[in-house]
Amino acid sequence: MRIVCPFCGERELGEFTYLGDAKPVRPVAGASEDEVFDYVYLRDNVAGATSEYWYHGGGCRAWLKVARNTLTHEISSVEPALGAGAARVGA
Amino acid sequence: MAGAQTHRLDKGGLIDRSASLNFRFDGKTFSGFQGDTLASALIANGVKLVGRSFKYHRPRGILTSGSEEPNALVELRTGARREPNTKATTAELYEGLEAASQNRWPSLRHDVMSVNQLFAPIFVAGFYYKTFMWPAKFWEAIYEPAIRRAAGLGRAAGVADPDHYDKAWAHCDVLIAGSGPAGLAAALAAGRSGARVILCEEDFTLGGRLLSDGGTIDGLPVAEWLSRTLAELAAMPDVRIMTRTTLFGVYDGGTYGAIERVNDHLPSPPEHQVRQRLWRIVARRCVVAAGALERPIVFAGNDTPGVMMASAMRTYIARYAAAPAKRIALFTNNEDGWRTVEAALGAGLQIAAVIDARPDVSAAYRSLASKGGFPVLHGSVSGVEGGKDGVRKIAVSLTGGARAEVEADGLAVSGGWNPAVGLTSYHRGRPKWRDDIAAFVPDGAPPGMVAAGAANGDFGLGACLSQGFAAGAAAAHDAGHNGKAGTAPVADDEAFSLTPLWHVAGKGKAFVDYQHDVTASDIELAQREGFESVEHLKRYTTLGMATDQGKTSNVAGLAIMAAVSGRSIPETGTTIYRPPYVPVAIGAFAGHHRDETFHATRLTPSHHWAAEQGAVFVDTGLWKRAQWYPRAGEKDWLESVTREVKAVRGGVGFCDVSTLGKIDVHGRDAGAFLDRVYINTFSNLAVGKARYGLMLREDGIVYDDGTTSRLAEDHYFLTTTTAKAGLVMQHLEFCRQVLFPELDVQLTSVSDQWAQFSIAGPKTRDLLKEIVDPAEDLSNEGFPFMGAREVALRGGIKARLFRISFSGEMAFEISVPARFGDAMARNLMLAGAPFGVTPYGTEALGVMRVEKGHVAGPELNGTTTAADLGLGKMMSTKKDYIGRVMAGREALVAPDRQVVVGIKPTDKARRLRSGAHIIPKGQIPGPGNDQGYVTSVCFSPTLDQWIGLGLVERGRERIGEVVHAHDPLRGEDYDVELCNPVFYDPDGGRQRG
Amino acid sequence: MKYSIFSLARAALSGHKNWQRTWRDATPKDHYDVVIIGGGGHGLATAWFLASEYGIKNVAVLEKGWIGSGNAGRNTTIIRSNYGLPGNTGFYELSMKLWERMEQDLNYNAMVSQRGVVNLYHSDAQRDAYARRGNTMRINGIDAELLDLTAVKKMMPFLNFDNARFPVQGGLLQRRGGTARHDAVVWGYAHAASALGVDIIQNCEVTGFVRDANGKVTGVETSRGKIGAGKVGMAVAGSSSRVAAMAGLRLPIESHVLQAFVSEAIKPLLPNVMTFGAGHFYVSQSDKGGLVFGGDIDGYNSYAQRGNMPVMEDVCEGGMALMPMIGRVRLLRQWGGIMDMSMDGSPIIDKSPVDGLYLNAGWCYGGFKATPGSGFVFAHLLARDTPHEEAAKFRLDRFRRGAMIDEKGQGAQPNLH
Amino acid sequence: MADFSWVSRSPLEHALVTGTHGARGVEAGVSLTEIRNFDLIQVMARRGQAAELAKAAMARFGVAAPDAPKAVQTSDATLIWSGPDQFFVLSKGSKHTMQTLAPALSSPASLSDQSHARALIGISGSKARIMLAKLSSIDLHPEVFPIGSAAATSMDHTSVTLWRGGNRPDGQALFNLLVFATFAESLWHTMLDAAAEYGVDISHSEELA
Repeated sequence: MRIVCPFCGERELGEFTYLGDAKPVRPVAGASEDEVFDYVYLRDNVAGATSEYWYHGGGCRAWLKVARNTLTHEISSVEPALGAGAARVGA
Repeated sequence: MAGAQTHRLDKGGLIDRSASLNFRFDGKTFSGFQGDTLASALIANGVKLVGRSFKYHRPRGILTSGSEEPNALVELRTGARREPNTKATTAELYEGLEAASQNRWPSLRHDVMSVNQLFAPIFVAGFYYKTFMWPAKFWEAIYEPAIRRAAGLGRAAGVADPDHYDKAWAHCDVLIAGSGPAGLAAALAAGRSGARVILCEEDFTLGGRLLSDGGTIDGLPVAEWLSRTLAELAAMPDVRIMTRTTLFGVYDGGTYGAIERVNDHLPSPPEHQVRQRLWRIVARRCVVAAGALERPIVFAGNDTPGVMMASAMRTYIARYAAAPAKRIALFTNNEDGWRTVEAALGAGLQIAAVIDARPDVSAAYRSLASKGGFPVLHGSVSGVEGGKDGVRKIAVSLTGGARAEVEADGLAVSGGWNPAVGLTSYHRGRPKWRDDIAAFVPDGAPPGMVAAGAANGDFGLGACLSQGFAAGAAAAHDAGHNGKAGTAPVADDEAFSLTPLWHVAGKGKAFVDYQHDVTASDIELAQREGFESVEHLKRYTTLGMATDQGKTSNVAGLAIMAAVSGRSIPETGTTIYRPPYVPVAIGAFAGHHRDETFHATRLTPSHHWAAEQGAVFVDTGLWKRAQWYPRAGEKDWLESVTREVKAVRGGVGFCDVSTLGKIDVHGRDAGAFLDRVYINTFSNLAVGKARYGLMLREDGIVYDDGTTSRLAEDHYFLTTTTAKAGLVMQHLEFCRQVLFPELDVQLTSVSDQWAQFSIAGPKTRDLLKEIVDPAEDLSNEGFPFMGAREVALRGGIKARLFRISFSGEMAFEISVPARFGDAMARNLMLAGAPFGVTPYGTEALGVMRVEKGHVAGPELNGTTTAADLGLGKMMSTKKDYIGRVMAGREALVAPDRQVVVGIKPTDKARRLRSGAHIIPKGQIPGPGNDQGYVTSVCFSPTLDQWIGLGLVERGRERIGEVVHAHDPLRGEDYDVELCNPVFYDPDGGRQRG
Repeated sequence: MKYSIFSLARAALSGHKNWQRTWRDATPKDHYDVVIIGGGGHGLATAWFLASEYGIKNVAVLEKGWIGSGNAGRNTTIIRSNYGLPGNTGFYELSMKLWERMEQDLNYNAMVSQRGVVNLYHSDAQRDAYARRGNTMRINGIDAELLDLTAVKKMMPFLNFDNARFPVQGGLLQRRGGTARHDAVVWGYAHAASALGVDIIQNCEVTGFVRDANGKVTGVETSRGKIGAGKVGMAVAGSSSRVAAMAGLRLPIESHVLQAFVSEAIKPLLPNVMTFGAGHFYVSQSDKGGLVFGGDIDGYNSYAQRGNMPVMEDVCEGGMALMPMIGRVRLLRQWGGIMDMSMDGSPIIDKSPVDGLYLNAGWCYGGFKATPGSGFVFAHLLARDTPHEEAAKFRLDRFRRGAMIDEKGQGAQPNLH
Repeated sequence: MADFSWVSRSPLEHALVTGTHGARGVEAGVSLTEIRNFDLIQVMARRGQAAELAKAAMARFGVAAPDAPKAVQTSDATLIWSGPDQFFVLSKGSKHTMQTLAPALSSPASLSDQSHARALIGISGSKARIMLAKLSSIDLHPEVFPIGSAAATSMDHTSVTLWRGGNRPDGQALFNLLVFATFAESLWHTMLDAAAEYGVDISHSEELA
């Protein structure tokens, strides 16, 4: 598998570490145990198109959101996590 | 002296007759020529018997001339370089080559295990599932060892491989597999278009079937066209031709695996060179021009030595000038097989007969037969007479029912051709059936890949050239190269008329999978027993699981299954194709990652100094850390470690702790950020102060701990454990970039920037005063416990000083830029000499942390909560942080959890061991009363006994209770007392003093 | 048909024309007491135990392809019961005991070979962890031995003891561990279950659940029509999330690819099963002679049933580091299976929140060794509606309660288990 | 009370043996030169401060700092991209230090001293590219990785910063490699193994060229 890092360009799989589904959003402070449980433990585990977090730890250390198909391993898009390249957002 | 090459043809071939090479096979010396394979050289010497089959130990000869060979497997080389199951058909001959036949005893000609053939009526497919069950114990004792000894093929060397391997990356626009007409045409087109091209050819000579089959291209004899084409390609700087290189697999994103046999054609690799190299090739496009494999026809006696694929036979004749037989019969069901007759006649060999299963033979070949004076028999081969020494007579069932016999010493067989559909199918694609050629052809391929020529089912030379050329041009275009490709090479297409024929019924064993001895009747039996799915068929009979991966057997096998189960071949389908395309040495996949270079090694800044001191090193992750510093006369590690501990507790010592992860946390929101990742609060930490912090995973379990200091308003210096350094960095980056992108935080690893030493013991301050600039105030008031700030050192460099203690002693940690780490160790020795300074290693460090009751790796085991570790009070109730909510789940706050407690044997002389379990006193150990275990132990010089920490159910409520340490693995049982985990200076006076 | 050496000899005389199908090729009936989704080892074992232990014979096993086409047919065939945490320890030992009598139970030779499993250790910390685990095993009545370096050298003199990056210091041995012929396990259960009346229905893919007005599952929709069921059990590890989703359930499971490899067949080289403690590599040698080996999962969600090169290299590096004598042995085949990776690395055998639907899932890469035990306790659950005592901790709600069974201590990060 | 001498010791000091290594009787195909005396400062833009940092860097160095994987040569430093929002300032020892850069850059950026955290190796020679292909998964073809290209990548599972400097006087490409100090010796040996078949010329230099 090769992932096109939006910062570094196309790199081989060995430079990246997988975290998991990018869909669950961390509940805000004060969320219930049930909400946090859902976030931490339950997965759609989709067979098909998914969005996932990958870490370019062997390269620029950016966290990336990778749109990938779990049936074919084909990657359709890669974008930086919100805070990767945050120096460019409005202060 | 080597025997005469009795079967070497007088002229022709691509061998170098001026370079004679001696070699040995089964102890006998032969000679061959440069350019021979072991197989061609054996053929040239008239050797027919080369191996024994897997199950029945049947005598076998050479069947093919390529990597699909199922029979002619040898142990190549000797000693540590012995390579079992090496295909004689691809092994290049070199001076002094040694090969031995395998799977036979005592000799190839007289193999005792061939008695298995007598039991053949019982040893049918799957027989072992039905027997060997009684008595149950006999399986491991009797049956299995016997089966294992009989099974297997060659013998591995059994000692370390002395050769080296490496791995490399390559990148191109267009990757081409195969250098036959399609591959070369593709390379021409892509290269001319301006693309970067890599062409891999598994053979040592370029040309593929062109080398054997001849013909005319662009009006030129093939040999001339070939040399012109290779010259043109060689002149293109971005076209790379790799011979002895097999493309074996395709992985995601256009990554391909290839194996280059760099030096297998030599007795051993030259100095500094590798035996083989694994290539990871990244290609935008790939043209598979891997050709097709001729397939056998299944008939009784088809495994007799001397029965050979027709195309292989003409390869041996044309390319190697070696005659597999002198009087040859051909059994074919297609036009292509006849080319072997032409080749044989051209070489002056005799044709005994052609047995053609088709209703019609072309006029051209009919006239060839009459000119050559040999009969054309319409029908099929129904049996072969012969044995170890080869074919003698061939029985023919003629169309219409009559029988005939043909005397011959070789039988060429052509059942048609199977495109090499492996590469195109490795992404679980299933090839599709083409009726006109009665073969499976690629049906789609992994992204970026296309098959051309014979690999795509188009066998004619003209078609191969034009398809290959078009594929190469298109691939270059897709990769963004649009240079002028010029015109495609032109040649005529040969006729290819085929009447499918898979199996000729007859008496005697008819082999489908030669190597695994799977016969047509085995397939029928499998069907009878319900193993109709091709995957069941494969697994039940082992069809296609041999070292040739079914290249010669799979299609025939499933065709027979189709016939007996009344389905069509496409309905029956194929099994899943799996890489690698050819077997690849495990050593090549490892490359240089073996022995000491299995993984990288990290060295601390004072490593070489420690080595000079004679330190014993321990592996901690990738690190080498000084474990202890033995002194002359010390009888064991314990004595050294005890000395080091005493030296610290009584004076001063130092230890390189640079392996801790160190992270600079910068930014306006650095404090707020740390509040969210630690369970305790850091935003209120004063500049110039340090604090111990604990972080959880989001599931509420402890993740890591360490000391974090505030060096400036917007700058914290965070430390992690050695083990988790990289993972914590990744975790913090996740928090920063994904969870809390709104915060202004920058993270940098400074683990390698700083050499960090722990200096501990009552005389620490004395030592430091020697080395720190006198202007710095190191008094308890000027530098209180948990203080952290930059200081100047004598001699003009700056350091960071932290008043923190892991040992429980008055202690500091000092950081200097890493290149001064070595000097720091030397200067500490110098400065500390008057105080008896003692360097100590990780063992002494560990002893002191256990004495002090600090938790470490064995307690932070990924299942413990902060409260389990006795650190529950650190959990802030005033803020959100990672893991807070999940940490509150009922089972994680249950009162009966196993928590950290101190443990000491009631008998002070008793040694405590980690891993012993805790059982209530007076009870018989069982799953119901297994209340925990000892996590960490040490011999405490301070208490003069073994002590430890443990995780024990309700441990903290049971201080003082005597329980049982149960250690059946080591045959030990003894009483221990649960106690306060802080064995040493529980009030902490010493570290604050 | 009863298999024996005599039946084999008789068959040989008749040219093997009289053998019958190993299991009946059943056509689906309208209704079964229990329908099991998944014709792998677990599903078939469940059916057999339902019929043989619990007298429930009106059972169907539905398989979307051919039986054993999932992980039962693509694993590294290792059996062992060397687990360290309550919940796992007893269960895997139950399974081991069932392995030990499987062939006689089933009248089918699954080549259960107890030739020993050694987990090598390379550091004091690892030794201590194995000591803890081995003592747990002994306390639970399971055989375990802690080997020192001398013992390992004697048992496996071919390991790299001289110039290893991470020298071997010893190992944890379970002599009763070993291997079994994975396909034969499937066929054996199919053979025996079919003989007791269980319908094994291949090429029958479940496409949905039939629910009554209360939401209770009363059957399944399949590619071969609707089939009614008193209870439906799913044993489809690798696809659990997909099947559960048809009932509207989300599970604490991710699907990951685990690769495995086999070498060319060679004469006996390795006496036992072993795992490298300083890298990702475990290996045994099959009766046919191939080295069967594997390592870590690829580490990303996948249903593709194939992996990538970095892991393949990583595994071979581990192998070469451990025993550089395999350098010239050739890797013959590489394949990938879909692992039901749960959030704590341990399985789930429980009633689902949907009435009438029962879960057998989350086996991670440990499903093969669990086959008989899983079948036994799942049959118990289906028959009695209460968990078997040895599976009492494999509850679905343990994650919600915080009662994880996390042998590796990696938390809710399935690719690290 | 003696003043202590603070001898700076390179992480490669032990492993690096000047002279030739590997294949003999051929002209060395790979030259490896360690540069020992340099300052390396990591500059990380604060949140939302990319534009300010760009301005400040332009003012300080006279060229735009790289915001893509490039290495930019200034009159007295090399600015090497090291990740989103960050770059290295590499200069001769004591040229651009934390102290000298902070006034100019610390408002829009955080600075971190990495001078001791890396070893710096120059790699050239006719076989440099083919040797690097054994260690690096990235494409170093002259058209893909021309002069001025940089990459944050891994070699042998070890994080490195690799960039292509100006050609050597003999026209050969020069690759520069920053490797973490504690990994340096290990990667050095790996590199020697990879290069041995081509013949290696080994040297070190105190100063950045």
